Amino acid sequence: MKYKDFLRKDKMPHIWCPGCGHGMVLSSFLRALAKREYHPDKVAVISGIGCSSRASGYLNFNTLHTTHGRAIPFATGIKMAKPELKVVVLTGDGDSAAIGGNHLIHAARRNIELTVIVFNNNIYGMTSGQYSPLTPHMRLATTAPYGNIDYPFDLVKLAEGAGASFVARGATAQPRHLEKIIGQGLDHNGFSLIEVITQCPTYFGRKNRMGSAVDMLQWQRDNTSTTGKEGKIPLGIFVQEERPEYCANYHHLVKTVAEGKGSE
Amino acid sequence: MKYKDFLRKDKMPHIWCPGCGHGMVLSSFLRALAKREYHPDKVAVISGIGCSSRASGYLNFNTLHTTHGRAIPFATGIKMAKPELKVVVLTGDGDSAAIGGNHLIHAARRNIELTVIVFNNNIYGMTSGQYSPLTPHMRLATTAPYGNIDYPFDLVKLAEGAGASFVARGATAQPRHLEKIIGQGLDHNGFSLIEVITQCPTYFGRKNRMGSAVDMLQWQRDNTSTTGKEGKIPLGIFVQEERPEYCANYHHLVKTVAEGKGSE
Amino acid sequence: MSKRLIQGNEACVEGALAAGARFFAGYPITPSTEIAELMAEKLPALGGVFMQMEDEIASIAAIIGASIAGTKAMTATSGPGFSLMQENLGFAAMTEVPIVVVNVTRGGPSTGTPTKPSQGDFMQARWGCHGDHPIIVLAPSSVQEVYNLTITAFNMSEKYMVPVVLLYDEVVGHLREGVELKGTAEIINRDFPLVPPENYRPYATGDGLIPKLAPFGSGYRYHMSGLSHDETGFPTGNPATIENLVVRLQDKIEKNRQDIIKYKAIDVEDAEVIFLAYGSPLRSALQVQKQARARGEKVGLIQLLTLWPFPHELLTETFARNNADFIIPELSLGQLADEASKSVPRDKITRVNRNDGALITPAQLEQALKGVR
Amino acid sequence: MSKRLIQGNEACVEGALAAGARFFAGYPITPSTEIAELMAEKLPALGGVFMQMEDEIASIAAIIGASIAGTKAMTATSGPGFSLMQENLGFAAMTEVPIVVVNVTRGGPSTGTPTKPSQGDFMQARWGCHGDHPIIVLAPSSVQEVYNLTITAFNMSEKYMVPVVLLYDEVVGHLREGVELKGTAEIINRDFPLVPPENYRPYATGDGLIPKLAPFGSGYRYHMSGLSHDETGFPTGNPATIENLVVRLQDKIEKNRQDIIKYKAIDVEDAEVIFLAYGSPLRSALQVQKQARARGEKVGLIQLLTLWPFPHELLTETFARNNADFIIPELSLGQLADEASKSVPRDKITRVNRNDGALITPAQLEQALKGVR
Amino acid sequence: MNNNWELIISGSGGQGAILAGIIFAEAALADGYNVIQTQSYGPEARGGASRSEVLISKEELAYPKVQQCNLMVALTQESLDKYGPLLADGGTLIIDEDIDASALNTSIKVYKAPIFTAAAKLLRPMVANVLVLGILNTVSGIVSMESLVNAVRARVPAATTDINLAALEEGSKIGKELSAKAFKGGNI
Amino acid sequence: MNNNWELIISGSGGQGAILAGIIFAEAALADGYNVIQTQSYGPEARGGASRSEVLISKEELAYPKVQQCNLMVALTQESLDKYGPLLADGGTLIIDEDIDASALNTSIKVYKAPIFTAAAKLLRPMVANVLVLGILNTVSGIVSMESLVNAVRARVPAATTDINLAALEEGSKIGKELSAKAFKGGNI
Amino acid sequence: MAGKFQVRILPAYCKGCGICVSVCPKQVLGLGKDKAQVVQPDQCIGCLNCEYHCPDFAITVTEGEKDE
Amino acid sequence: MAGKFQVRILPAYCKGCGICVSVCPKQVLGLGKDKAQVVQPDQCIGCLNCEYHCPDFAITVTEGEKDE
Ligand SMILES: Cc1ncc(C[n+]2csc(CCOP(=O)(O)OP(=O)(O)O)c2C)c(N)n1
Ligand SMILES: Cc1ncc(C[n+]2csc(CCOP(=O)(O)OP(=O)(O)O)c2C)c(N)n1
Ligand code: SF4
Ligand code: SF4
Ligand code: SF4
Ligand code: SF4
Ligand code: SF4
Ligand code: SF4
Ligand SMILES: [Mg+2]
Ligand SMILES: [Mg+2]
Repeated sequence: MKYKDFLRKDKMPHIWCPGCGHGMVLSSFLRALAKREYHPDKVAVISGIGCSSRASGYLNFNTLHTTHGRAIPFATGIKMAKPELKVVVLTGDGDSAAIGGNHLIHAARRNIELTVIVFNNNIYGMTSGQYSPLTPHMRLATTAPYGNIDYPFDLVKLAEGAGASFVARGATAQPRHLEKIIGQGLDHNGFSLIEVITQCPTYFGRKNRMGSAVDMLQWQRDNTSTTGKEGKIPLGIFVQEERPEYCANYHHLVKTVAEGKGSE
Repeated sequence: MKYKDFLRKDKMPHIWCPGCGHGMVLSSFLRALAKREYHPDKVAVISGIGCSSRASGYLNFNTLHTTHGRAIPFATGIKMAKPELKVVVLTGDGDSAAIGGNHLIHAARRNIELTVIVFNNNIYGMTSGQYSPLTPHMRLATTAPYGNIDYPFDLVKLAEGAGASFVARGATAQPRHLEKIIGQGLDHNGFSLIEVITQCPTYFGRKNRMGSAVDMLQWQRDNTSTTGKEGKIPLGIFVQEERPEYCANYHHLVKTVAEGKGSE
Repeated sequence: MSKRLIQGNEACVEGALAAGARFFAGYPITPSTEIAELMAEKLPALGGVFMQMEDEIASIAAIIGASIAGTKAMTATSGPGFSLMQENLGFAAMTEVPIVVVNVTRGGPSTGTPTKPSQGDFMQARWGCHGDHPIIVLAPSSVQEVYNLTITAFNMSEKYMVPVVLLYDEVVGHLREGVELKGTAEIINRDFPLVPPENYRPYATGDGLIPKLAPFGSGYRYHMSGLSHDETGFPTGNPATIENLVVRLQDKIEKNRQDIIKYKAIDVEDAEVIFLAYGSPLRSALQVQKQARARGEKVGLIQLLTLWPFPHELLTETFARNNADFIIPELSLGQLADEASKSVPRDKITRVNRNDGALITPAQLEQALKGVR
Repeated sequence: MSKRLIQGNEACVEGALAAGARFFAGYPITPSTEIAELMAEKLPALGGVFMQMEDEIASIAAIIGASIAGTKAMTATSGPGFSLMQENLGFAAMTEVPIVVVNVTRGGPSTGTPTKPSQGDFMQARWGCHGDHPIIVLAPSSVQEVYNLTITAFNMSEKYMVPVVLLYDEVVGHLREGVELKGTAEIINRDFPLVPPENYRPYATGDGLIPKLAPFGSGYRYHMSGLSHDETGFPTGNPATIENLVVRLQDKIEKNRQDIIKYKAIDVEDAEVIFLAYGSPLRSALQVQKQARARGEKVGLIQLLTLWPFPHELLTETFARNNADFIIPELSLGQLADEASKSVPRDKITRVNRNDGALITPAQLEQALKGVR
Repeated sequence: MNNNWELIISGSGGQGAILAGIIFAEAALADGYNVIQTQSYGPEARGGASRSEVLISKEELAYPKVQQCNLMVALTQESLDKYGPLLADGGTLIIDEDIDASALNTSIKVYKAPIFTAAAKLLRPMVANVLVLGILNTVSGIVSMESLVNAVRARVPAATTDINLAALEEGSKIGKELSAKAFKGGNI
Repeated sequence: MNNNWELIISGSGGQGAILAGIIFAEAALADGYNVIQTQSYGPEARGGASRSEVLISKEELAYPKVQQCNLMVALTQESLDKYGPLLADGGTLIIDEDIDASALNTSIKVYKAPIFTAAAKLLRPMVANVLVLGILNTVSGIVSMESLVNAVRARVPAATTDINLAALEEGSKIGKELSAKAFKGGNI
Repeated sequence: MAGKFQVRILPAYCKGCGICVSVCPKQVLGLGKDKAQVVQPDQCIGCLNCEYHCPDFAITVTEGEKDE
Repeated sequence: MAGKFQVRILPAYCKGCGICVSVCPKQVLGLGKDKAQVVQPDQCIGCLNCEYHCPDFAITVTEGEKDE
């Protein structure tokens, strides 16, 4: 199947603003998926609430649009009940790292096989431009009219600190690289987190005078590096570790108990 | 003042079981506090819910026993409203890392000056012995009768990943060391997290056949190291970084705005 | 069949497993914890899933997810955790995902008195989450009823595609009684769609009111959302569609009140005084009612097994017929009595309330009975 | 004084600042977000604190903390966030910490219809959290009332040491009207203890019902807990103490109903038909009532400003006197009408409900009026 | 025309219809009227037609939405198509000269003005919203020019005050011409 | 004595009073009685006196707590002091020989037995709770020995079945001696 | 003469953000009134930059003549 | 003869966990029936191990004779 065949054509065009990077993340994700042999019936895409979380509605899989911040535990329930499904979480920086931060770190800790793709536009897009836990220090937002005094998470470090076995970061300005790392995340037998730097020209861009989507992509090119250049935001895979996956562990426990070998 | 003078004598003896390490954490904390010049009126101790969180009730400060997992945001409100208070959070591994995990990482990220002491007994003591996010893999608990298939957080790494500017780990078996690192946490101008390995002989110990409190302390001595010995749980200070503190940042913002210098 | 001596919380687990539950996600809290502990022990042997989540929000999210994947799923909690579950409980109501949520109630408000019984969550069980939403709440008073009503909870949940709350107090949860674990209980499973995937519209209920939601992964690909949605499951801003949805969600419960509302009426026909109760106070009422009848007094008893939807027609009719006095004992400030006052005039209701963590005793109710007669 | 053209949400901010609020913690959500945004803009200049928290649970926790430290504090949210706040709302009720929580309501259940008005959280505002708990809920219908009642909310909160919920729908939140921002409003501040710290027992209310809680850091060291506690604030298992606490928490509101319950009654004396409403439907009712009177019809109107405690005595008396028909328009399935049915017989209530995101129009109410007459 | 105006200003997303409504309402408020301004929120707010409603009356206002629209400004064809039907018989409509209003009821008084050409002449097409207020006020005569000027000053970004005031004046001029034409029974 | 027993078994934290209550209730259930067993939860559960209540009746049981205790086992002085007053006139009490019951109403039939000495003889003091069931059942004659044995088997950890059954037998023996003494009117 | 690659833009999907224009190495694309347009079809080298960058799934680049 | 250090145990606080006994380098302490006791007062070297380890705030070690 070609990647565009995964779209629900009758729902297109999508609601995202002109130049919004969310569509670019989605397209990289779908290309990565198309290269692999998942049957659409065996893919479930779960999202929370936010512009980014609207992504699930455009995908012709089993799709679930949940409550704000809770996509991961919903996905966990689905995955544990039907481990044969490929379960992907599409979420925003607010959805995953603000209200949903706890679920993110706990899923990482458990090493449950979920592919979590964070659409990081450094802002709450859906609610019109408040700062998020990934808004850089002193940037502007509707709730930070004098500059954001918070310090942002480094989501890669946070996931790593939580014990994630696969952690990567891509950017919409690098769609091929992005497709590649999302693909590796999908292949990973365990929890994987892919942070994607994406642009919200409507709010983050406008508030911070970053110009058009084209300019924002240029900013990305100027300020990120896939080769670890000093002073740039690093892109790439930062953790890739094989360790027992949660569903597998559970399955093993079930077998042990069935064989009467469980400790009392 | 001597450290025992901080106790509310009329509430003693405390409710903790014989040999419970929570009293040892409390005593190290009070000794560290006694060495410093805080006036008891200027200290606020906030806790959540759990055996450990009962600690606040025994201390003759401004003390607040909140809801499960939420001590940190309550403390945040108090600190922001009265930055001149020394605000300390006493919490359990469940309270801080299970239900309260999100608040922990966000406070760390903001670098707000709270001293968070986590009484880590690897179990939910108050509710009688269920596993916690800090229960080691395959240990037993009432909700893990066949062994815990979850992987625990390394709380030090989690806090570090979240951006905490002070992170340390102590153990009840090392009360002098513990007192020292808690003291340095109290001195730190920013967010500080001190994880303390402590023993719950009643549940974690009994379920896992670890013997008496005395035996559990011996286990700590055998399995921890303040000098980074290979294969031991490291104790000590792992992060200690000076960076602008949140209340200070806010105060600075207020000044800027007052002077009309804020960006639009 | 011989009876087993088990606790209320254990009966809940047995009932859930008998009803076909194979997924439990929870977070420990007194006085519900035994349910999680027993599930942890029993589910693996049945190939089912037990998960301890990071909190109650994640717990209810996980069971909704599991149910969407086709597995009957449950969580158990108490007041503070139940409060945290409200948002996602509303999500399950809106998306029509069957789940069972057990709330073993303890003294409130807030952390309150965790080891003692209370009935202070009566109104919350109906109205705890935002927006008009459908819900069913069942309330056992004995260990046998816990077992039976847990099965009923799953059945109603699957039949009406709605979250069902099982509400019982700490005393019911912890007492041990002889229970018949009948293997014969009727088990209801949600309907599977009849149309082929191409024609499937998950929320098209046709003449009926209940959608047929195919489990994720079963070949029916569709979208579910907590946003107001149309029959296809996709978000809509169309006013008529939204109105229809909200009203249908209500109607699927309201139009099936007959089937959903369960109660026991004892000696009510000629009663001049009627006890109205559920949970542990019901047990005291039962004793006093029996004794009063034995003394020849015209005293009856209505035991509520379904709390919500609330049986107003029953009370209205009963009152219209008997013009009886009602005695309503509650471990709360009077939430049940307040609700009943929609159907029974306030001055015909005698309230017996207790909020101190102790039970309402038969002696208290004898007293109340004397006061009325 | 000249009027300013401002939105409901802006009036809320102005009211809060006028009442002395100097702390806001929140998490954005439509349709309440403007409140956070304006607070972010205005508080720093006043030396106050604005914080955007990681979620709504943290937001309400932070404002309770700030209030404990002596600062008047507020948060604002909408349905989903309000659901998440319930546990800590109960904590504030139990520990008697004054806070103001604004819920700008939108279509539910669940994520529902975020940009449209609804009144589906009417019952939740009273009963959303576990356990019997005290609470006050106020409901403005115009921008001026938003301003006035926000001040009242803070005043009542400080006077009765109780959380106060301000409930208004999206339309009231977003419409712009001319408002008088009177600087003269009476401002009430919580009482400071009179006894010296050595003799201080925070929850000893003496003859009154309201505790005097000293701000943290003010030299009064004491303990606060969501566990059932005694007068010293420490946990207790003593049944009588627990009972007293739960009952006092109720009484401090119930015994002050006269002061707390605010409403407007227009042309009610001789009315044969009475509109009962709040929020945006009130506005339609107001128009229709006026027009009907102009036509000489005996139509009256009761506007609720206080929703909880609910003014049952008012309705009971009014009905007893007038034997009027009531028309109750609501943007919900009928939560207000249901509550009113405790005081007005069901068959004397005409419900006008709308759940599609649109407003109830005057035309609809004219229709309903015709139906009744 | 009575003393109760129910005005709808509509246009596409970025055209400032909502701001125009607010400014007009503010001017009316200053002139002692009771006013209510509302706008449509919703998914459609992101792109698509946007709408600002203003009620102006000497009487107390209650219901906050337009019931009988008697005054309308439509900045695009799309918004006219969508909201035009709300205009009551005998109402007044102001549209750009390029817009086709032939579908409307003939009882409606239509003012066609070179709104965008005039705005473009001022070198800032985005001031069309304020320019149209000038027209609107001149043909309707609801508020005083003083109040309208004050309201513009108060509501537009400081950097754009001058250009907006210029637009307002230009609009008034156009409005006067149109009124004159209308008075003369010409084709407006 | 009628057919309704309201039994309280109390002791200190680790003594197994609650388990004893459960075993006895289970035996009664097997013998066709209606039974209810409850225990006190609460802060006091952590250390301090613990209490198990068992209601046994041929009638339907409703209220689940002891109202008129007519049968009591107290394993410690503390628990007797605390719960003794609940014992109704004419009730039966079983206590260790070291415990002082002189404060109680004289209508109460007191059986003093060497519970802990006997348990210690079995080398496992922790079986005192089951041993006392043997006494209790012999003096009260409520349940069949068969059901009691089954209940013990079902409820104690597998590794301790034998020792517990031995304790039960020892208890029954002591019980018989006491009953015999009582029958003879001796000092029990 | 058509080139080796065929670039199709779906106007119904295109929102005119201009990203494709900015990433095309060969100036194949240009921005019309609100929508992207293929302005120099022959120049296309099939690098797919435009398709991979388009946020709106509006572009399809295929190999081969238009007429096929 | 009393030693240089005075070890006091508050029986009301002591829960008999035995930790103090285990950490005393000089066998000064022993476990009585449910409570710790000072068994060899003279041996105390004032290292404070016992006080620092006691979970129950039951021990106070002071310098100087008992009689002071
Ligand atoms: C419980 C709850 N709180 C708040 C909201 C409001 N809300 C909706 S989306 C959102 C933020 C979305 O930000 P992000 O996840 O970064 O997605 P984006 O829109 O930027 O793609 C918020 C705060 C909500 N729907 N539910
Ligand atoms: C919302 C909520 N969920 C669950 C509980 C029940 N609960 C009380 S304490 C606790 C765990 C305590 O564990 P921890 O923080 O490790 O403290 P410990 O008792 O081990 O010292 C739990 C789950 C609660 N009180 N509130
Ligand atoms: S608001 Fe921002 S994130 Fe949302 S669709 Fe528009 S550009 Fe994208
Ligand atoms: S249960 Fe464990 S943690 Fe709690 S007091 Fe006892 S020993 Fe300490
Ligand atoms: S990138 Fe896509 S949406 Fe943007 S202008 Fe090009 S074709 Fe249109
Ligand atoms: S494929 Fe490459 S060359 Fe061809 S139009 Fe696209 S970006 Fe330009
Ligand atoms: S350590 Fe403390 S509590 Fe433990 S035995 Fe010694 S004195 Fe007693
Ligand atoms: S101070 Fe040292 S030597 Fe003295 S009793 Fe304590 S542990 Fe032993
Ligand atoms: Mg975002
Ligand atoms: Mg713990």
